[in-house]
Amino acid sequence: MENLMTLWGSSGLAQMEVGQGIMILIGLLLLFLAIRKGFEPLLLLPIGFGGILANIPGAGLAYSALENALHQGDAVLLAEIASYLGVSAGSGIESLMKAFYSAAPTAQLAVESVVSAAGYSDGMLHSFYTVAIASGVAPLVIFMGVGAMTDFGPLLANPKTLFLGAAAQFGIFATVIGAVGLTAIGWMDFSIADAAAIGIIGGADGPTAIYVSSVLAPDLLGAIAVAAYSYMALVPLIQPPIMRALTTKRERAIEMTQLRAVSKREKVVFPLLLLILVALLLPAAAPLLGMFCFGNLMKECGVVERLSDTVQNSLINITTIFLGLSVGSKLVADKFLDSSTLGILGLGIVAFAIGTASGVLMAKLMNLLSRVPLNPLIGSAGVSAVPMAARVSNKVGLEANPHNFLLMHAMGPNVAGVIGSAVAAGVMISLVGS
Amino acid sequence: MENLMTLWGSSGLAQMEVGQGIMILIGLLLLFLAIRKGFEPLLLLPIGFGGILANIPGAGLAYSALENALHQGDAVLLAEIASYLGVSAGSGIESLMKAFYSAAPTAQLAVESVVSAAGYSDGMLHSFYTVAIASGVAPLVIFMGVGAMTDFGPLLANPKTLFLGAAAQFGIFATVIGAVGLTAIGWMDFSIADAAAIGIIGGADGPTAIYVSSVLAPDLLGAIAVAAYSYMALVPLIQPPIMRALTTKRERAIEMTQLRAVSKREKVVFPLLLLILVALLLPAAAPLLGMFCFGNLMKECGVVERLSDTVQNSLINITTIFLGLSVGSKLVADKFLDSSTLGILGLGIVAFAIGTASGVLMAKLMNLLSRVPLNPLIGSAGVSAVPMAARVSNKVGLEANPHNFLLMHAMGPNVAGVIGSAVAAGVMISLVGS
Amino acid sequence: MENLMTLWGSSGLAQMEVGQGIMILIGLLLLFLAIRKGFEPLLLLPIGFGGILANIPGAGLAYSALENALHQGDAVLLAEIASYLGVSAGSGIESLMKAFYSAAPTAQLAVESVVSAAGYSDGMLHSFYTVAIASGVAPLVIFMGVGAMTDFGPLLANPKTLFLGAAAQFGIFATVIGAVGLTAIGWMDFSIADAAAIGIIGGADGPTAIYVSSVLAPDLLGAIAVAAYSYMALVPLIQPPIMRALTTKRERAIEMTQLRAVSKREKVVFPLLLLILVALLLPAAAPLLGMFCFGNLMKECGVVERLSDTVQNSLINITTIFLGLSVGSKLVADKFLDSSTLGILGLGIVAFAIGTASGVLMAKLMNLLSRVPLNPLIGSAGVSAVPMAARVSNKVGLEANPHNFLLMHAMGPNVAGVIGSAVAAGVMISLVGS
Amino acid sequence: MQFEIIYQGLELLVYGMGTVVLFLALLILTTMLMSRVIQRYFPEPQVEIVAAPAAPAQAPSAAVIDDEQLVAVITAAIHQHRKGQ
Amino acid sequence: MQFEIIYQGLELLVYGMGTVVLFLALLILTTMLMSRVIQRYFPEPQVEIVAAPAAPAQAPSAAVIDDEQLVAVITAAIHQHRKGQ
Amino acid sequence: MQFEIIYQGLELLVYGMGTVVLFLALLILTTMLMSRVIQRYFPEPQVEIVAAPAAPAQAPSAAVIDDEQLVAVITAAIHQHRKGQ
Ligand code: NA
Ligand code: NA
Ligand code: NA
Repeated sequence: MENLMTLWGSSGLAQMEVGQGIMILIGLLLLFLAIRKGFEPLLLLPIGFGGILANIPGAGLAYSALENALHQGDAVLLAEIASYLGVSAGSGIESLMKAFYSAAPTAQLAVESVVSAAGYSDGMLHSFYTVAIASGVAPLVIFMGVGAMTDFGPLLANPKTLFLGAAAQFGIFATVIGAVGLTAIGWMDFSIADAAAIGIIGGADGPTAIYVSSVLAPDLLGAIAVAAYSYMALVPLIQPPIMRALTTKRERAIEMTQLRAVSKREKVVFPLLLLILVALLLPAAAPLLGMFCFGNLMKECGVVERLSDTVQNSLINITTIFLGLSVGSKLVADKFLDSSTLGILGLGIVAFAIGTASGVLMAKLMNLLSRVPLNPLIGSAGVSAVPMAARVSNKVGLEANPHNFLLMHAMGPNVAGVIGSAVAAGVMISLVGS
Repeated sequence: MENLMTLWGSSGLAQMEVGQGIMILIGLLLLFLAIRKGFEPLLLLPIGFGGILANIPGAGLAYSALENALHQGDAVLLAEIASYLGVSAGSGIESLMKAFYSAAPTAQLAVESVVSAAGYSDGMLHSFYTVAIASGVAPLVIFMGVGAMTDFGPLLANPKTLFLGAAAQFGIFATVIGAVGLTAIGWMDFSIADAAAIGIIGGADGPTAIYVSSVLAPDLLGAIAVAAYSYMALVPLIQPPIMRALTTKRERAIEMTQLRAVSKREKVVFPLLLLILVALLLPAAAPLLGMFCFGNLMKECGVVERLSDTVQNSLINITTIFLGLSVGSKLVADKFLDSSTLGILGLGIVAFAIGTASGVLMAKLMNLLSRVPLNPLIGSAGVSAVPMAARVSNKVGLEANPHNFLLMHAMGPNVAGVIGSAVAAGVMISLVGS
Repeated sequence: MENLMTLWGSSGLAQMEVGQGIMILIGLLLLFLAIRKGFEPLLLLPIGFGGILANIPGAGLAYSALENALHQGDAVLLAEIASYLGVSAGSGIESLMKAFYSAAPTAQLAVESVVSAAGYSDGMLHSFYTVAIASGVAPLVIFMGVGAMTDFGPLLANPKTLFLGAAAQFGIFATVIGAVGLTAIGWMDFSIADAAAIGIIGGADGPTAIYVSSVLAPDLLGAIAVAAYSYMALVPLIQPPIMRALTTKRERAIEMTQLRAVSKREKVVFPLLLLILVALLLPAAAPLLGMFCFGNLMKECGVVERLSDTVQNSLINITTIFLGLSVGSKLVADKFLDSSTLGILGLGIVAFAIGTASGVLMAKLMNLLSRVPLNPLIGSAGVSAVPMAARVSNKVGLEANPHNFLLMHAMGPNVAGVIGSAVAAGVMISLVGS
Repeated sequence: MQFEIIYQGLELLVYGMGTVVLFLALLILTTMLMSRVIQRYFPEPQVEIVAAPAAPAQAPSAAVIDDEQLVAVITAAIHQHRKGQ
Repeated sequence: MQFEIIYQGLELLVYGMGTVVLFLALLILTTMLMSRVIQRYFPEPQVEIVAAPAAPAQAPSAAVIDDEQLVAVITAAIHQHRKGQ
Repeated sequence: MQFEIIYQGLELLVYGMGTVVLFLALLILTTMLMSRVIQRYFPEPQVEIVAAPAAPAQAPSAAVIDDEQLVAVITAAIHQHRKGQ
């Protein structure tokens, strides 16, 4: 009979909280968007699934051993833990966790020992998060893979498009202002580090957003990653109205001159050039851009094809799976269901819109200053979201002029946007971090 | 001259103990079975090889740094360690290890520091075990791969066969009774947790057995894994006599109606349905079945084929190698050569036999209650051991009726058995664990 | 304004030291050699790139959290750290690090806690090094992959060529004498462990060299790995003059009898035979040779092809990337730019030359004692550097006699050299290690 | 003490086996319901026949053996057998 | 307190955006210089036309979608269009 | 102190080189014994010729270079050479 109570008491239904139910539905929604709507399925499928797993009542998959002990332990255990931390056992999980983080290392050790002796261990997703994201390694490996899949040819043929990639990052910083503004008027409560991490959504680059928020605002990582990937998938809906509003039909019909041939040698030297510039000027961006350049060099140098193949296939796939599940662990109800999440979602779409507009306007400005004609539609590709944004430029261009093929021209600002947001990430980490 | 003694003293021959010699022979036997007899070679080859490595005298590959220090350290070192642990240095390795595990965390830290300063480090296989199995990650990743290789079509076409998968798990619980019975009459000395871990051999599912014993009975893991995989390989020998004994020729000749068509959509929804049921009712089974459903969803959803491919190939292969070597680390002589191992091997085969019988008898019972004819031979496939057990059903069926193709009909209970034993694993962990 | 100073102060140019600039140039040189000259690009490309990353001023990618705190922390932080370690804050980074390593474990814990609270964390390359090399796992996995790519057929057809592989290891031990000699006359300051690690360069086997130096001389690992791989790439330049000088034209023209057929069964049994010998005689070589034999058994047994494929492809490629970057972390200026590096480079090439000569001379000696003719050119292949050295034997042989195809004959001593240097590594670790 | 552990074992048997059966029974019910809903309200234009050409679940016990040939042979045999009737 | 954080945000905007633009401007300059040096002093015999047959940068956002077909269609269209002129 | 380390080095030379030679000598003996036992008592029906068509051990130093072409050329050359005799 006692066992029956144990079983029922340990069942999900008996322990389910409203928030967990909502989060499971949100996880199912993400799966639906990924599978049926094709929203960045490589990331949103694992994230959504991880989100469901994280919210299984009583399973504690997203919690550390200590959190599991605090959630499920009996009064005796809680009292023992609280005594090591020098606080009262009844002060709530959150304040016990805070006391733990600020406790002396020997007290932490004692608590961990007690928790482990009581049979509590880290949840599966918590372990994945620790290894993949808290260490910073998974976003870096993804960035290496992205580097190995990137062709800088179009950028090298027309380097001025780097300015478009720069301009589109304005969305990032404008969003930072938005986030601190919401805080100043009291609607939200973001720190400057939170604001910086939220802004990076406007970089339209998943791994960069995850990397920056793992450093600056781990608690917001779930919402930021979901926003970043969702909006990247929504680029074909978000961008065209803005692009049309800011350009005349005539501008959209501008045909661009064919790109010049780019030699293999330039492609090999470019990642090294970028690396040296990063090394000299912006060390804080070195992990992200270093791995990116390394991946690209492996691809272009032609002598390590077996490494390049593995980086583009099994390594990036394995990393993507665990990255996605780890992000899902941050969709646990008591961290995600917070007014700040709504703020993040709202600010994120503003960031995308401003980035798109800035890119288009910069292209128009460059047209004023230079004789070489530039179709302003390729400016919107500067937000990155490779290769979706470049395709959107191409599609909107074709509407205005059926002979106008902008795809390759838009790939330049598109990959420039990746560099641009990694640079922005470096600046933020170096100015705001710690 | 001193060097010569060092070299000879450090050679294997000088340090070899009888148990190690026996275990090396057992390792060679496992390799022989894997290579020449085709006994589950993907697992038994790494396990056997790991078992040989673990028993190389003086190499200490399966020991932690502390165990290596206790085995090979001089009297001064042992005295220092013992003083930190507050016991006498002469009390033997086993009691020193016990004292270590129950020592205060600062004392543990001090001992580890002393051991490391003396130049001892974790053996290679011990590190593999810690990363792959003690963390729980390797069996879960394997289960994700298994999910990505499983087709639930036959099960969806005839869901009632899930009852066969349920019935066959009776072997698990009957074996638990056997194990506690042997303890009660004093032949063995199993705890209830040990008994539960042994019972799971009857689940005929390698990763489940390893996962459960890593949680409930790590010391028995080697014997349990070897038994589980060996008996899975022996299914074509173990099952047919039982199947024939419990059925008439007429029953074995029953032809089953062709399975209905199953839509893609049902296959996509099924893993989510299973996940939700697990979340609501049995959180303790969430890690195993969650990863299983995740793998299956990746396979069926059709939008993340590159992830699904990697999960079914490089990821599961890499994990299998390290899982096997890690299991091998538990074949170290002083843990494996124990009367309990004989008990485990004996109980394991009983578990298989009872599971097989239960499945067949349940099929006969269902035939009494329903008009749709069911060939009782597919009941034995409910133990899992996919796809071996389903093939055995097919083969025995063909003997009785050369027009009787049971393979696809048996795949339903076969994959149901995987779910069934994962559920049983969850119940056991939640009732017995910690 | 303050921010501007922060940004400029955190830029690379402001923090660049001469040594870092030199090391970045050396990194670029390694990339040039790898890409344009084809010098072992699979390793030298990641090593060179890692070397550049390690020397980015201010990024601290190759430093631990504590080292980063000591390099970049303010006076208050340094004073706090120093007080825990019981030394004066002004005593310099190196002596603070030494104090840390010899401090009590609780003091270490306290320092780590302070450093982490101040926002410092392990650099990316430092983390890679810890996981991949300090744990010993990456060289072992590479060795498993090498085993899975090795064909022992030629060796089995003519086992006496194992003597050539033994003789060529004389280069290793002669170099040890050279290193201790340079120390004795005061030109260098190597310990006996350093000397052993330097000698292993003569083994002409990258993973063995990295494994041994990670155990015996981690500080010299960068220089040793660079020397080992560079000289392996230079084998076609280093060996031929020595081979020609030690042989007559007539000897070089000797044609060898065709190799006998080797059965599958012999190939399966050989790795087990080698494993048993290692287990009985040289446990210290068990990790390296154990993984090597495991890889080879997976390849030859024929029943685990999917594992063998993964070991030879994605697993070895992934490991190679992180191994290379990790080695690069040891090219950080304050560790690499040292007179000892020049000594290591000089001794390394001597080791290769002596090994080559020993192999050739041993072949001539064997010709004196046996009737079966042996072309002394295959002796040089005994240094390993598979398959480069065997090809050099073939090429020099063809010069002397255009009908003389030595490639397959040279593969025997070539793979024997791999076994030989792994044995030498085992002896050194067991005699010199701690 | 000896009876204690037997009692624990029996408890495990009852609750464990009970949970397994209940859980799988619930899974049967919900699966049938799910299939019916999908077949009625979300039918797919193209369906696939499970019985014959679908490859069986491969290797959940990590023993990956190619069943496709076997299935092909069986399928061919079934077809011939039916034709003959 | 409220103005403090707005001030911090503005600082981040100025220094951040400034660094991004400066860094990319420097990258443009050095890239153009590099290309010119290579084209003049280290020319390659065989070159590849970027505009048409080169496959675009695939999937930096980890969304790997096959663009080759699209490129082929576009290339064909361009050729036809030019022929028509 | 200076002689101490030289002495240690010499010791390492003697014991190290000695072990390498002894170990490989033992390996030769046991390998020959093993081959003889297998050839006599467990012969295989089909054997493979090592000298010519077998691909050489590839890339133990992680430098994977395709030797097959080279082997093909050599094999062809040997055949021609033999024909010519
Ligand atoms: Na961007
Ligand atoms: Na089962
Ligand atoms: Na060697």
